[in-house]
This record gives sequence, structure tokens and C-alpha cells, in this order.
Amino acid sequence: MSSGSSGFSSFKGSRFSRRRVTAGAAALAAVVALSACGAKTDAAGGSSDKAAKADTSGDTVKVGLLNSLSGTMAISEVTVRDSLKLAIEEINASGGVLGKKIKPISEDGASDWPTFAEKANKLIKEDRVVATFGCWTSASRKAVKPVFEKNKSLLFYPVQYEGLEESPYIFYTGATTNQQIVPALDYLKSEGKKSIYLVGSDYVFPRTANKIIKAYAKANGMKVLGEDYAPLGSTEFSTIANKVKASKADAVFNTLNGDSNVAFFKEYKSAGLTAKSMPVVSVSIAEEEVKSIGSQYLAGQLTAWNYYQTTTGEANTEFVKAYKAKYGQDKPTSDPMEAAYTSVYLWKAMVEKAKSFDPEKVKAASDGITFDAPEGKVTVDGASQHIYKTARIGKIGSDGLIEQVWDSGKAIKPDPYLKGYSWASGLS
Amino acid sequence: MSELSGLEIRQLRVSFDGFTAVDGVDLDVRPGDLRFLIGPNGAGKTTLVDAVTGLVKAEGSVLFGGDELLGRSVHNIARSGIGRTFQTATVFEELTVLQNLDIAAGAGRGMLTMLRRRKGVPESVGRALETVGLAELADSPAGTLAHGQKQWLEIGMLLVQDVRLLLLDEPVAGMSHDERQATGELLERISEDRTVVVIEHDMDFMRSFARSVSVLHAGKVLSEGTVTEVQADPKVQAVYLGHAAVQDAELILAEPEA
Amino acid sequence: MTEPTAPKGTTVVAEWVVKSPVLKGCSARAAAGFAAAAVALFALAPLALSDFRLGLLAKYLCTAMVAVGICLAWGRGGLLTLGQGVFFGLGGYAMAMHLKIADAGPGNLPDFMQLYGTATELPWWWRPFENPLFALAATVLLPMAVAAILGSFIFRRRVKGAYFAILSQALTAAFAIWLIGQQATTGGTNGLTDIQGFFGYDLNDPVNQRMVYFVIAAALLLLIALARQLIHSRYGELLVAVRDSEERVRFLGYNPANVKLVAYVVAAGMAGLAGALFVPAVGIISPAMIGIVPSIEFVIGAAVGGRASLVGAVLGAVGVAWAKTALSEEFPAAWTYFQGLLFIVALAFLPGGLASLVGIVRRRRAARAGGEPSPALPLGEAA
Amino acid sequence: MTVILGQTFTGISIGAVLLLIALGLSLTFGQMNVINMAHGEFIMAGAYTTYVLQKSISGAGLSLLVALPVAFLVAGALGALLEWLLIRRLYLRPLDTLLVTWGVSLMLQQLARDIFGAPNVQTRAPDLLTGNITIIGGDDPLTFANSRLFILGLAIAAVVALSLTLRMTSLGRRIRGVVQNRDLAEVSGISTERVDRTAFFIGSGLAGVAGVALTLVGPIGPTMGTNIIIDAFLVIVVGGIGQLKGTVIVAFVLGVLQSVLEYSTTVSVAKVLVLVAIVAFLQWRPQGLYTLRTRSLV
Repeated sequence: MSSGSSGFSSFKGSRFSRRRVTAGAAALAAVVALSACGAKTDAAGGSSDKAAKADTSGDTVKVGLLNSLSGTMAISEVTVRDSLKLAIEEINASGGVLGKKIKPISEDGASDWPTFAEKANKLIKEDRVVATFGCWTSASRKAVKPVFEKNKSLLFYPVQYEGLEESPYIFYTGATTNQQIVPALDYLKSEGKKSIYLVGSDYVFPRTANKIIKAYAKANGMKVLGEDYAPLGSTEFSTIANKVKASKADAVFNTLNGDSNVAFFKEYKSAGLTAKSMPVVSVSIAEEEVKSIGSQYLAGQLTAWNYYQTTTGEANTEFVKAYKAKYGQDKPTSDPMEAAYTSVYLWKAMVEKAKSFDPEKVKAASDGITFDAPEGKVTVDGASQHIYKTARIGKIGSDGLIEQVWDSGKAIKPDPYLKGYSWASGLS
Repeated sequence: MSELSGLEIRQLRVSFDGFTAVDGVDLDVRPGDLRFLIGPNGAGKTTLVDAVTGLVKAEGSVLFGGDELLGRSVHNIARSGIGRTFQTATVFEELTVLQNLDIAAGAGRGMLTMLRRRKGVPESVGRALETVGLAELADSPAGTLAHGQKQWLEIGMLLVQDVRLLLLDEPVAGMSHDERQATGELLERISEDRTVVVIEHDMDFMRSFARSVSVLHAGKVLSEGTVTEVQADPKVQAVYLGHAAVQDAELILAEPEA
Repeated sequence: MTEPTAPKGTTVVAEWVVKSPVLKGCSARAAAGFAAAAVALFALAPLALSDFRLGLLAKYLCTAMVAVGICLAWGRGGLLTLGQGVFFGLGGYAMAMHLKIADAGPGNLPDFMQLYGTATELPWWWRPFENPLFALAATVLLPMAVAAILGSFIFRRRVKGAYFAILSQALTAAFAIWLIGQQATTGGTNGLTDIQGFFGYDLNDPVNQRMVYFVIAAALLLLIALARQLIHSRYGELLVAVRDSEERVRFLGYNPANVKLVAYVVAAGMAGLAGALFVPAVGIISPAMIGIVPSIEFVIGAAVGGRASLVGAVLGAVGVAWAKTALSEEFPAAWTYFQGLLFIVALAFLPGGLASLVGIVRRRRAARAGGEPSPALPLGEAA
Repeated sequence: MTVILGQTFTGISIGAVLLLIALGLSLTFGQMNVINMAHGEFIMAGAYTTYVLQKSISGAGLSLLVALPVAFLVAGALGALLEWLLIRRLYLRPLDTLLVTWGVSLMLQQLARDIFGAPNVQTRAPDLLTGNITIIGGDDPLTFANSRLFILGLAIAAVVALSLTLRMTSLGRRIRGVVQNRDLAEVSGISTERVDRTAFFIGSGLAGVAGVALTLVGPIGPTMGTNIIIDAFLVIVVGGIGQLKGTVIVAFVLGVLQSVLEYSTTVSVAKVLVLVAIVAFLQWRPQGLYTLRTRSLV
């Protein structure tokens, strides 16, 4: 075919115009981009400070609730969100904070760490909240930590965790390792358990916890007979159950998370292992999880927390009553929920002592703040921004509730880096 | 165009899971022939072509212009100058006629040419458009072509591919009488400087255009020769109807394969 | 046909482009599109959006970059890759590793290694990433190399269609599990977080965040231009041919494995670059961006917008990511339903994605205008 | 010795679970070439059926037995509905089916969350199935879990039932006819539409049965399906399309491989190694262990 056909001659013409337009567009884009940057460089400093500053002008103040309402973590985090809302309602009913009502802004972290960072940014910059409550997994906390630090805004984190962290803008109201894992080991030791097997999900908390356990065991004459990790969400535990059984350990230390616990305990029972022959101490199984695994498989097994629904005391009776009244009689209360509930009251007390919502002033006022929490009296340690907590070992009953069988007697001073324990010196 | 080459098949054997589809075929196609392969369903015609083009594994020997084809990959065999079509016209429906031909012409193109846009119409593509009579439709998507036009496009693709051996599987199935005539004349022209092998059921078409015929039956070559010789062969008559006349056999043969 | 003169001829051009596929790669419309996109990305968005929203847009644009690659590999090449998370992750980790080393300063270990690791010095495979040039090159070349190796195995053995999709999904799952298992050297589930600097620029500074946005926007336009060139080149035509009939292409003397490999490798490189730029924009890379779910989410955008259309895929990716943010802010449960519905509607009833609506509308209008309706736009037509 | 026997049994029992969850797929994916990502949610539907039935039937053993047929019907009905609503429009576009059904699976998960709540629910297993039998006594005992034996038995029964149905009944012959040559089957007066829907009903129903079995060993929650679906597809891919025996063999081989690797390394490493092994295997046999030969030009 000759190239003189109509199609091809206009082909050339079109190319020509395309070049021209493209060149024009590129030049325009470049100019616009440069000018946009130039302008922003001058203005940015002022405007961004203003944007990040919390809004305390009206007669309400906003706080952020940052929890996974969808995805795999929603199971646990929704309960935390519910108990945060309960605390806020109670505070508003009794007059609010510094005369201002609290307005909660709830955001969904969607069990996805970058989403947590995004939503934290939104709460601080768009909603201009005075403080944020929430996060559950270590990964989500690590993801938002720089956001709160960058914007100098406060996060209250309500879940037991692996320690080794002190962020100036986070208050940790769950247990650190020396308030949960170390006491649990003390308990096992006092019960005469000489050898243990470690089972955990493959993520930061179990791996760090097991590092601490191994150091403790070495210093205390206990043997660690095995250590196994299953990918998060893994539900095939027959091999691990075989390994545990073959090890003939005195006890199992379980740091599995979520769905994996269900499969693990079903397999554990099928293998003929019982709470009598080889007790399992779990640090991630609270009342809610007992409900979903079934006491058929769990009765007699041990847990380590700072609070149970059955914890005695006036404050807890009222908390449980209020929670069930609001969310249903069949809804149990658990440690992270209690820590979340407590965190709101602690924040209120700090604000009132500081007479300001300003994060810097709130931080400065935090040391020594106390609150009669459902778990008992808690005190804020201003230096580490953790709180003093009592450790409690519980036994799961056939009714699905957890009965306390041991406690540490007094609230333990938080020590996230385990500086007070000589055996832990090589850990970090 | 390079010199004409012929096809030399010796003791070709293809079996699938115990079933032998081609059972020791010897076949010679001399350079520049217009050979028709006929035979009842399941005779092994398409499998034979599959074996030659590397689609199925086979034993024996297939020499083309003196080079062994067996054991080589499909695209490798294609590059040595052998092209084929399929029972159902297989063109790239979402590309235009021009694009189809351009792709067929370009197996040997270098990286840089491939990554640039096509500018103008390559000479061989232009010639093929004229040869197969699709110049008017160059910019239409191939999917919008009529059935016969697709078959011609396929033949055109083989032409620009510059193959020396064309293996055509039922190229006139579903065509009108005029289209068949045109196709036949096209094949005659093509076979002036290429070797052509056609699998066909249409006996009229075969009689009009075949220079030589091979009859396959049950995986073997039953008969070979000119149209007249083959029609007169009692073995062929026996295969097709046992006793009946050739005329009847042709009726049967004219039924298109499902 | 005469050369149309602007501006009266704009609609004529549109018609003309549709009717003459030969010319579709070179239309003035495309150039105008580029100009409009550049103005929107470089001028309008920064003026209209707050720093926070602009940051989100940067994140969406990273998703769009992956979608450009998916458009090429899946839309044009028919390779449904449910494993783009692997390449996104490789690019992201390559970038984040360098930034973590740079943050830590010379001689120091990145923070998480001090916390969770036992090593006193950088693992050997971290060392090359100290070099910024190596790290930058690796963000694109590493995913491409991995794709080349995987692809050459997979395609040569003619693993295709659903097999390829499931295999790529399994690979991304395996990669995520492996990453999580290496906590001491990869940060495990946490990933690499708390990234402070970007080649000497402090990421806490909003001005620098803005610059990161501009870099991302420019990279996206660059990738679109690159993909356009590929799609409209002879290679692009061949790729569509391979998608439609791989065997036929083989009989024309091409090795389809190589044709597919190129698209797969280029898509991997694009995902890698997207991952690398995601890191300074969001400040984190973790296995959560790599597993099965994020990998499928990369595909959603392209599918909804129109897998075979670059513009469709890019707008689809940005739109779906935006819808996720907007809807999940208010109704987290509704988002899941909406996401499911999007998939179903887009794929079952509108396989060309929203981009095919443009074609349908245009044909209607042409029909109403009394002209002959132009032939149905096949999947690959609208660009 | 006990370790080897124990791990082999564990591997076989993992294989039995894989086989149960993949069996339905061998019909829908293997025979009909439909990639149904919502298969995992049909398994979930079976598990929730068990949960719901236990609320009205008190005996754990009885409710489990009742749950098997009921879950088959529930999941089967869901499958037939899905086939009628969506999949029949997509038979020629397998990749699109994959993505569409993934969307369906998202919606079914959220539906389960809205109906039963986000947390896992519990079912009571009959006491008989929570124990174990001792094969070798003594200091280092070898025991087989009753629940695993039950699943193994159930898997074998399901395979036998399915293959008998495919071989012996006229329905089975029609299904195989449609699989082998759709056009010819249609010309021969078989309603391919009805055969498709029936096959899909059976395949999905088998997922429901698998769901009942899984309540004995795993969690029952909205996301339970997503955790296992990829494994199930890999079994079919490696086993080969359209071949029941391939599915059976591969399920057990992968189970044993997984358990042996888990024992000698870690679970994560084992998972990665199994996937690598699968990729390597497909290098060797890209069409899976067993393949149907066809002459069609794909």
C-alpha cells in the first residue's frame, strides 16, 4: 500500500500537533510546579502549625478513637472502642472535662498499619483532637508513633505489650512485660514448674516476650524445651501439638493471637494434653476469647492479666454493671477494655490537674495521678508514662469466667526496659 | 524469496495415551507443489500438520529443505519458514487487519523496532493486502471481518511471514462458491514460489486446484498421486464406502468435519 | 479526511480517533489529556487540598502507579497478576532499608534491630543499601530482576490463565510470611516504620512532604507516558495478540513467553517504583502492604476503571482508594459491601470497566447524530 | 519411631482437611473451570450452620450428624444461587470469575459479621471427638486424635460418594459429558444449564460439609474461609484439572510434606518451602499431576 492514503497523511499532521501540545503542557506543568513549591516554602511553617494544633475553642473538645472496626483485628478492637465510649459518656454525664463536653471521633484502622498512620494524621490535622485513644497491635502502635511525635499530640494505648518503648507522646495504660510476663513466670516458678515450652504467633510481641522468658529461665534454673511460631491467622496446629507433647514440658507459655488460639486449644485437647498434666499460661486470652474458643477446651488453663471481670472491688462492680447495661448482658469485660476505660479517666485527671488540654502541660501534670480503676488503684509513672499495675494469674472456669488464683499483692512499678532486673541486662 | 524447499516425512508416528493418531507416515511434497491431504475424520491429517509444526511430540523424521524439524519448538519451526492455519480461522480479533499482518511480518524484528510505533505500511504487508484483497479493510478490526475474509487474512499473514511452506487446514470451509474460486486461484498463485499443503474435504475444490493428492486413513498414507489416479484407486473407494462408487464417496467427503 | 483544526474540531477529533485505530496512539486528545492531568496534579490539587489530603493523594497516586503496570500486564497481556504486592514490597523495602540506615546514622543500627535483633552490625544483605544510588536503582531493578526470574520459569513452562493468577497469589503469600518471620532483620509484622528523612530532607517538614507529592505525581505521569509508548508500539500490538491467541503467535515465529515476560517485568518495575515512593509518602512499609489482600486491592482499581485503558485504570485506582478512605471513615462495614459490589458490577457486568462507558456513550451519541454507529469498542480500544 | 508414625498420621490428617476443602473445588474448578474464590465462604456457611443447629439441638453428637446434610444443602443452595446470579454469565471469562467471586466472598464475610458478630463463635464437639485413641502405649505414646480420624473418614467417604456419583449415576455421566464436550452434550439433548447448576450445587455443598468438619479443629468466624482457600486451590492446581485422583494424591502428599517440614523447621519456613516446592513442581508438570489431553487450540 502506498503511504499516500488519507489515513497516513493526517497521521503526520496529528503527530505534529501532539508534539506542540505536549511541549506546552510540560512547560506549563514545570512552571506551575515550581511556583507552587516556592509559594509553599514561605507559608508552610505557619499554616501547618496552625493545622496541627488541637481545637479547644468551643464548649466541646474532640478526642480521637482509633481502633480497627473492620479486618482481622476488629474482633478485639471493637470491644475497646465500646468501653472508651462508655467512659466518655460517663464523664460527659458528670459534667465533662474542664467544663467542656467530650466529643469522640471514631476512626477505623481497618487492621492495616498504614491505615492507622493515615487515620491518626486525619484525627490530628483535620479533626484537631486534643488526645487520641486506641490501637491494639504493636505494629499499629509503631505505625502511628511517629505521627503523634511529629505532631506533638497524645495517644493513650490500652493494651499489654512487649515493652522496650517510651514515646514522649504515648501513655501506656496496659501492662508492660514486668507487670504481666515476669509475674507469670514467677508464678510458674513458685508452682514448681521446671521446664516450659513456648508457643506464639509470629510477630513482635511473642518474639520479644519469648526473648525475655528465655533470659528469665536461664537465670532461674528453668529449661525452655522448645519455641514455635505460627504465622498470624494460622489454624493448623497438629504438628505443634505433637512437638509440645513430645517435649514433656511442665508447662506451656502461650503468646498466640486470635484465631490461632482456637485451633491450638482444640488440637491440644485432642492430643490428650490437659490443664493438669501440662498447664498453658496464655497472655492473649481474655474473657471475650474464652467465649469464642469454648470452655470445653479451656477449662482449668491459666491466663496472666491485670484485670478480670471477676476482679473484686466496688469500682469493678460498677464498671461491669454499666458495660453490660449499655452493650448487653452476655458481653464480658476484659483487661484491654478495662485499661481503655481507665485511660480516659486518667487523661481527664491529668487535664484537670494541668488545667489545660495542651499536651505538654498534660504530660507535665501526669506524674502521680491516681485513679480507682476497676482493676484497683492505678498510679501514673510520669517518667515512663506507663502506670503501676497489679499482676494477676487467673484460672479459666467451666462457666467461661476467669477466677483469680494469684496476684502480685501490690501494684508493680512499670519498667519497660527491665532495667531493674539483672538477668535482663543483655536484652536490649 | 529464497529457493523452493520440499517436505520429506519419514516414518512419522504420533500417539496420545496409547492411541496412535499417526502411524508411520511417509510423505514427500516436492518443492512448489500444491498438495491436498484428504481422508475421513480421525485419519490423522490435522495431527500430521501438528507434528510438522511442533505442536505435538512425534517420532520419526521430518525434513524441510534438508533440516530436521522434529524436536524443535513451535516458534523455532515457524521461523525456519513454515506457516499454518487452523480449522477455525484464528486471527487477532481485537487488532486491525493491518496490525495482524504487521505482527505476522515482524518475527525477526529487533528490540528497538518493536518498542517504536509502526510508521507507515511495510512493503511486504502492503503487497499482501493487495494479494489477499483486503486493502480496503486494512483499518478494520479483524473481529468484524466475514468468515471468508478471516481465512484470507490468515493466508495473508503467512505470506508476510515469508514462509516457504504453507500448511492450510480447511481454508475454504464455510465459503461461498465464488469465494472458493478466488481462494483456489490465490493458492495457485502462491504455489508458484512456495510449497503449499492443504487439508480439505471439499472434493470439487480439490479437483479444481490440486496438483497432487495424498489420502490418509487410520494414521497411514493410503494412496498418493494426481486427482484422477487417487479417485481411481480401489483402496480409496473401499475406505470411503466399502463398495460404492467414488461419486457417493465424494458426497460423504463433502460433509464438513465437526 | 483532512487535518482537523482546533478548537471547532475537538469533537470531530474524538470521533475520528475512535474510528481510525491506526491513529489512536498519536492523537492531540492524548496530549491534551496529559496537559490537563499535569495541571490538575501540579497546580489544582496542591492549591485545593490541605497538607493532610495532599498526603493521602500521594498515597493514592502510588496505587495508581501499580495500576499502570497492571493495565499493561493484565489489560493488554492478559496476565492477571495477583502478586503485585511482592514487587511493591521489594521496591518499598529497598527504599525503606536505605532510609532506615540513613536515619540511624553511620555506624549505628536501625532502631528496630537494636530492639529485636541480636546482631551488632548490619546483616550482609543490608550493607549494599547503605549506598543511596544502589538503593535507588534497586527499588526498580530488584523487582524487575525477581519478575524476570519468576516469569521466565513460569511463562516458559506455559503456566497461564488461572494457574498463573493462583500461583502469583501463592507467591505473594509466601513472601509476606517469609518477611514476617525475619523479625530481627526486616522488622517482622511491624515492617520498617518511623522513617524520618528522605535523602537528607526531613520528612517531618510539610514542605518536603509536598515535594514528595510532586515527585510521585511526576513519576506517575512518566509511567503513564512510558506505558502509552509501549501499548502503542509494535510490541503493544503483539502483546494484545498474545493475550488473544498465544498459540497463533507462536506459529508466527514469536516466543510468547518472552512477549509476556517483558510486560510482567515492566509491571513489576512500576510496582517497585510505586512501593519505593510510598515509603516517604506514608513513612512505613510493612507486610500488610504485601499479602494477598493488598495485592487484590491493586487489581480492583484497574478493574473498576477499565483494565485495558490507561486512563481508566489510573482513575479507577485513585477513585477506589479515595472511596475506601471516604467510606471507611463513616461506615466501615458499608465499605466492605461496597468493595464487594464494585468488583461484581465492574467485572460481571462491565468488563471494560468505567472506561467502556465512555465508549458506549460516544457510540450512542454518534448513532443519534445520524452517522453510522462505529464498531463496538473492543476491550483494548479506549485509551 | 513414634515420632515418624505420629507425624505421618498428622500429615495424613492435614491432608484429609485439605482434601475436604478442595474436593468441592475439584468439581467446580477442576471440572467446570470456574475459579470460585467464595468457596471458602461456603465452608464458613457450613461451620455457621453447625453453630446455629447446636442452639436448637442439644446433643453435640446428634447436632453434628444433622449438620452434615443440612450444611450440604445450605452451602449447596448458596452455590447454586451464585451460579445462577453471576457465574453462568462468566463461563468464558475464568479470570473475571476469580475476581467477581472474590467480591462475593468479601460480602459474605461481612454478612457473617453482621449476623453472627465479628468474634469467633464456639460449637461444642461431642466428647467422643475431643479424645484420642492410643496406638502405642508406654512412656512415649502414639495417639491418634479422634477428631482427625473422623475427618479422615469423612474425607474418604466424600471422595467415594463423589466419584460414584460421577461414574455411576446418569447425573454424573451428564456432568462428565458436559465437561468433555459442551456443544456435543447440548446437541445430545442435555440441558447444560441444569447440569452446570447441579454440579455447582454439589461442589458448594461439599464445601459446607468441610465446614462442619472444620468446627472440630479450627475457629468458626467470618474470616475462616480466607485462611484456607489458597491452599485448596493449590491442591487442585498441582493435582491437575479435572482429575479426582490428582486432588486426592496431592492433598495427602502436601499434608505429609507440610507436617514433616513443620516438624523439622518452623511453621513459617514450612509454608514457604511448600510453596516453593509447588512452583518447582509446576516447572516440571505445568498442567499438574494428571491432565486430560485435549487437541483444542487454547
